[in-house]
Amino acid sequence: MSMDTPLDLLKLNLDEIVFVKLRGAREMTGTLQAFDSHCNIVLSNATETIYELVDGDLKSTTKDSEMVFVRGDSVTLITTPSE
Amino acid sequence: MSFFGFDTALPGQNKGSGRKRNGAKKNNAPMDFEDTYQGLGEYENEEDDYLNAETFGDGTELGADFDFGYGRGNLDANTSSAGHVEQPALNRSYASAAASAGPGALNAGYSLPSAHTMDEGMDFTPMESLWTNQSAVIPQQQPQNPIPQVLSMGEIERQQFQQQQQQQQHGYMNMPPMPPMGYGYPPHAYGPPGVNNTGYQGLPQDFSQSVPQGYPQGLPQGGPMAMPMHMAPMGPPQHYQPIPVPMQQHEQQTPQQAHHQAPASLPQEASPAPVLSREPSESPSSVQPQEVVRADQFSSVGVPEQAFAQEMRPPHNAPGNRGQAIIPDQVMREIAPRETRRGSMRKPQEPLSSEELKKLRIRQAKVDKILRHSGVMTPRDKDFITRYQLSQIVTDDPYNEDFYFQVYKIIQRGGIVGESNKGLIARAYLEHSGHRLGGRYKRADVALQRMQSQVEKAVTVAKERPQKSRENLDGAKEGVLGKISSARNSKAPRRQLQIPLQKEEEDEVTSQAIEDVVQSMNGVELSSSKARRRSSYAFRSVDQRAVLSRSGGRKFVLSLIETVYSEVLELEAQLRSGQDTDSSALWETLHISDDAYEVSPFISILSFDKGVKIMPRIFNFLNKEQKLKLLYCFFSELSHLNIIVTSSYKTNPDPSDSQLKKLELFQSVFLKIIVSFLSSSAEFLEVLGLLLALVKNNNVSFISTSKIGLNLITVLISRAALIKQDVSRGNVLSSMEASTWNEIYDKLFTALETKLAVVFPPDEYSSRVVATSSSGTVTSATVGQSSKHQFYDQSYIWQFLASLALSGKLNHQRVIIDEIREEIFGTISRAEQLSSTAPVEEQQIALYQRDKLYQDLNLFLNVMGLVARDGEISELK
Amino acid sequence: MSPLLKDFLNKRIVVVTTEGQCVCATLEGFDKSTNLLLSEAQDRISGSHLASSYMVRGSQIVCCGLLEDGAAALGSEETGAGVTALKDTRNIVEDEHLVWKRVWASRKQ
Amino acid sequence: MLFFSFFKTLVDQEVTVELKNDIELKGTLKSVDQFLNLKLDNIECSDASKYPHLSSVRNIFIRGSTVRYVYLNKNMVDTNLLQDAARREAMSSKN
Repeated sequence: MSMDTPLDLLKLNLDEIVFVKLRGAREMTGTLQAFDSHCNIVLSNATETIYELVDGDLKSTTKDSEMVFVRGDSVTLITTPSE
Repeated sequence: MSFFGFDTALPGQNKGSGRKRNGAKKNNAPMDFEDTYQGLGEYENEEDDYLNAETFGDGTELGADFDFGYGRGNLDANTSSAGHVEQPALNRSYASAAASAGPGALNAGYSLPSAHTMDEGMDFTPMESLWTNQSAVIPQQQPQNPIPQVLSMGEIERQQFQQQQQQQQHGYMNMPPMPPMGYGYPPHAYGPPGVNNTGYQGLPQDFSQSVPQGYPQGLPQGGPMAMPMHMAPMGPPQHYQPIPVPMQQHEQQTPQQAHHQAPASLPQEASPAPVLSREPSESPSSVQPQEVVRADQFSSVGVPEQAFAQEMRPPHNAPGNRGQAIIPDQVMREIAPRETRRGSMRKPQEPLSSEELKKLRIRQAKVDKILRHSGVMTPRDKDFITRYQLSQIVTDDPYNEDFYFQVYKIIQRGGIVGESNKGLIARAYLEHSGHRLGGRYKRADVALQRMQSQVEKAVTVAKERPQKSRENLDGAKEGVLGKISSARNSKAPRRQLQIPLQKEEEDEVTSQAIEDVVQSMNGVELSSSKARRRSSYAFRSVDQRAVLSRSGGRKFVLSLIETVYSEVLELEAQLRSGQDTDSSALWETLHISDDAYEVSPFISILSFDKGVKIMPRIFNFLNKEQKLKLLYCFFSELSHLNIIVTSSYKTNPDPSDSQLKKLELFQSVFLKIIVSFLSSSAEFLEVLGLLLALVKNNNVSFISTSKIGLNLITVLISRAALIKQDVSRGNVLSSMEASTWNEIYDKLFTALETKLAVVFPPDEYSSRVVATSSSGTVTSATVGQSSKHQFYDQSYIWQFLASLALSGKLNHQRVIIDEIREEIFGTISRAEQLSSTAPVEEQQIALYQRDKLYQDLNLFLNVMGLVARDGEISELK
Repeated sequence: MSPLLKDFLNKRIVVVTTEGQCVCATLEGFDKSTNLLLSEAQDRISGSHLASSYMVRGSQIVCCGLLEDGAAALGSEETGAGVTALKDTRNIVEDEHLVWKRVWASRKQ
Repeated sequence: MLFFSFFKTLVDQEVTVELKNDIELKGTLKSVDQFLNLKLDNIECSDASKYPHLSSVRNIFIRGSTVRYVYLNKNMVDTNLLQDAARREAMSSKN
């Protein structure tokens, strides 16, 4: 058993909740349903949070989706969520 | 398509640009396309290739689109006239190519002793087995061979090795060894002979010119022309001793070719060529005279002469050229039938002028520069890569690349019927995806319904028991039930019977009867799990990490699960391809009897949804003994099961929506496996063994505070009751079996006694579950049917109590009634209240709920010959 | 090869580029990298003529939509002044690191 | 090829594509290629008043590289199968 590459670690989290950081000050949390070597992913029950600074204040908006495909070139980080 | 290894560097283009540069210096005449063309078009017409569309898509239909980067379109246009001639040589399909990549190809292309095949296939065209129409030589290598053989990487390598072996046997000429870098030449120069034959007709002189330009330049000049042109680079290095002279001769041989030549690059050729070379001259570097003559003769019959001439030039003067004696003759015979005139061809060659030599040298230097990279890969490299690529294209698992789409479509169509292959594929996913039955939540009902019907069946049988046992009951009823009908608010009646109270948690099982159970469970090592001593109380934490940390940690368990998945996917693929499956590797990955951790990793696998979901597919591959071991482990360590902890109202009084969903998933998937295993394959003693595992190793009372736990107990004891009833009709239970059952039942009962009422969750918990369920996505499996008036469905509790009472003796039944009388009356009064307090417009719902409450309660009461209706309990008639 | 654009050949299309440019043109050709050869290119907003022959690199294409028959350039209805400019697709938020800094800071609390 | 395979099963389903330039297009997926270029029919721009550029466009080709998200309905996806497909992809790309 060789669980050594980053994608193997991603495989461990299939069907588990993951936290995804995205370009453009966005993040998304959801259940990992699929991934490939480009970090294209599919999440279910996902919540996207978009952050922005409005006049120096941090503002966030969230958006829920029951199933979403995320193109890999936006993904900067995938991890399991901290509790 | 460079994909097939012929030339990624587009030598034609390279050369063209190179020559342009060259020519620009010498004279500014425009470059002639024909002069640079290398026969690329020969590889273009592939309509017959039956996998072409799969490989490249239907791009050929794209009429008006174009390719900025490639520019092949121009070539196509320009070579179309030649194309029709070339086509016949190329009507091979990938299928036949793949087929010939098999062992047969070895025979055909490489190992046949018949020399002409060998030479043709190996020396000139290492890709022969893939690209030429071998059917001309070996009839069984028909292109229409529909079943391409798939090679593994190992096989391909083995073939390569064999080829090398044969090469040793047949001398260096038979295989192209790796030429030194930089001696490359355009791959088309050694294209298949068949292609050459026809191709040259379409393009009379250009090819012969481009070839000589192509490669001798990189070789030491002035040496003897030792090798046939097309063969040289494939031979061992000692063959590379050409001199420019022969080329010079060719260039000069045919005056009519002058207009085809690139004037830019070779000004001396652009002018009408000197005729002197028509008379072969003796080369100072001792070039063989005869082939030049041969060339002349070919040209006289209108055959493309130079290429053949060069190919066939016997390298007489090459020292150590072992192939020299064989090759030219055989090749000549094979590819040029006109060679019958061979005998008359030997004429001396004319010497070159020094000016010509000089020009030629300059030209060679230029072209050499251009071609630096065109031979980076040897023919064998390309051969290898092509075969490997083909082996990837022609796979025996059609689901490999497009798995999701293919299987999804099968499932959508409900592909169970029909092709068994598709049925197998669909089965793995239909089991728990449940497309046809509307998703998994309906499936949950299936598992529960099955359990319920099992209990009901047992109760029905019990109701039909001979009146005799009923009468026994009647006597006892007086004390307990005499008050029931009249006194709803009565205090608990005094206990009528003192059950001999064995003290709880009596750990060591010593009874002979239980030893019998152990033995009867065919080699299932009940004792092995004793090695792992642990507190029988669960870790009272809802946090699954608490449990996971005792079996290796989250990551470890997740990696176990993924390994299990890989094994199952592998086994399923084997099943599809009709192979025998061996579950031993899968069994290992489950870590059932792994004592290295405090909690079996298998139990932790079940903490994850995906670990639960894979179970039915695991069960498809396990044998009965393995299943028994698995279930034994499961029941032994039930208290550690995350789902028990989260579904117990004691440890998790406020379950979340996602926890309730987990519970449903577990019930629909794993409970169902257990029910069907118990009802289809388990023997009486095996059921008892599992029950014993549960009772002996766990705090049964705690487990009974969990819905899942209670259901699991119900499943076991109702199944045991059914088997017992069944057996008692036919052959009687052996005394051993009967006493074992009694003993285990007593143990179970003792563990539950005095705490029986805990099976009823407190109202706060029930209402919270209902609230969470109705606000969340959990559906009717947990709660009652009515969407407007949801209530906590207690039927599973009554099923448990009914099963328990069913197998108990009279005194057991009395204890049960005694302990839960509050709940009995509570249920009756709730049922009555419903109908009296409900508003008129909700009467229907209220009536339904009332009936349901009575129905559930009566399942239990019927066991004892009682029935509750209209607020009263009476005897069942 | 991507045959997806085949249906658009020789038709009027709207092309949005990664820079946010929006062009209306006739699709003359394409290749598998979505390099596009366009003719009679107009600005989608103003309707002004851009070029009679226009090539767009595939890497700069966001999308191409088939213009319905008879659809006029937006510029003919309005001058294009009120139309919001399209964003580019670089997906970059200015000072993104500062945003994240704030996010982490707020998480710690 | 996993996601090519995946998107092929979504053909003729209604999806919402969010592009990296923030435009959101809802439409019926008509085709997909191996670059995950998409073709949608009957598109509707979620903020048509702000971005009228695609008004009078019904049929659109979207270059895969400019897609940020594709929103789907849960019932379009067989999650167990998809997870297995991802596992197979991971297994085969490893070899």
